[in-house]
Amino acid sequence: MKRFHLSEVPIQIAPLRDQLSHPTAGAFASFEGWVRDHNDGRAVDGLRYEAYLALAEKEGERVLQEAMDKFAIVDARCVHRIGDLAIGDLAVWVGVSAAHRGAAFDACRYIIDEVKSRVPIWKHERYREGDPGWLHPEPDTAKE
Amino acid sequence: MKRFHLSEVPIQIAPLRDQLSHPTAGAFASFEGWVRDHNDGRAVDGLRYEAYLALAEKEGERVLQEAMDKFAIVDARCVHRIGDLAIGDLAVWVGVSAAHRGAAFDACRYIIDEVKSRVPIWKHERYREGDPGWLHPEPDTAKE
Amino acid sequence: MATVTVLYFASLRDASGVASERIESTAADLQTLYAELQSRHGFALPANRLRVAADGEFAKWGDALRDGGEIAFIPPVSGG
Amino acid sequence: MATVTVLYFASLRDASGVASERIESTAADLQTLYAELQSRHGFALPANRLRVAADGEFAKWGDALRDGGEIAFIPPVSGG
Repeated sequence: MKRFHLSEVPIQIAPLRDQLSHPTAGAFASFEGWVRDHNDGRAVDGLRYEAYLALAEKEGERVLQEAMDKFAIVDARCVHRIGDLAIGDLAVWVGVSAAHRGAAFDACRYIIDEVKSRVPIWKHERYREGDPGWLHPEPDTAKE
Repeated sequence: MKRFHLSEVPIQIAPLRDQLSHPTAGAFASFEGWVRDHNDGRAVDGLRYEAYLALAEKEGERVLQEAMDKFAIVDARCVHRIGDLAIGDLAVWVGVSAAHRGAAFDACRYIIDEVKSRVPIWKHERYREGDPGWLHPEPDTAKE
Repeated sequence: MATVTVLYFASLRDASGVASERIESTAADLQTLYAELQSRHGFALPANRLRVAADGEFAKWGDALRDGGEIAFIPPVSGG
Repeated sequence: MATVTVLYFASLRDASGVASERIESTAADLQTLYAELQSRHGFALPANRLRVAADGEFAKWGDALRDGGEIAFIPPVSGG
């Protein structure tokens, strides 16, 4: 079963969430990354995500499997958008169900942290003023 | 503005989530408590939540205000069901938007932890076998 | 002598058989009032596992009874 | 001499002007191949800020080029 997906179309949350429901799951934690109107003090008009598709899907799937192995969770999913996005659009969604909330929160946090630091996806921002550009963060600044 | 609500009818997530969107919010963390089919090793058929309404709404609102004060978040909401619920039903929903994900996760966790430990709401479980009963957890067992 | 309305929730309501009752009491404080009611209704929960509220706000066990006030004993909560 | 297909993403694609190219190289390993391509295309990113992949899996900079293989240099990622 695939738990990580790249999507060229807007992410539909409700069906993803429903895939995680289970009679033994009492806790559900989710994370959403939304496109902000600013970054590093610059006004952002919109952005585009590009991925190395084959490797991104493999590495994303590894992150989800690690979360399943490391935490006492029932199930987890992550979907990341690629293509053009506008301010307020949903860029990434993570959902985790578990018997208890501690594991659900910890696994959700783990998944988004690892996806952001390891999965080959790149963000291209268009600014209100100046040239657009690719974001290639230094390891210690990749905090948001 | 009220950020904490008790609801006698099923919680509608989408409009709550939409209330938290903001152009400066890049991160959204949410938590859901779902009714499980077991508790402490006993099979559960369903449950009922009862609240001391006037005080629960005040104390819930205080928890949300504390989260707004303690963490660098944009906004937050919490809705808790009261009345009869079936297995799989949504018992409580917490949502937090923030510029960055660390604060969103931390505030979301704070809100559900404090709501569960302080807000006067009680759970009455019906078991597959044996008498139903109210849950009055010891402080150090209130972990789920 | 004060007349107060006492609210019961969850297992305290099951034990007392009522959601609320009007009580005349000479109890000097809320702690003493709970002891009287615990004795009358056979509440299993000791006061140190409860919180107490007066007139819709959390109160202290040492607070005096206000004539006409509304008292609630808050068993350990289990929301979420 | 090996012939490989090199994939470029994000700022590396902008700098090279192509999404991929076929390269004949005598480079002993992937590190040396990147040095050659960095010199040709003027890539700003040093190898120590990149990862490298071969045939759809992460690889080591010391790995040799496989004739007919597909190489990708992975700039620092920024998903989420």
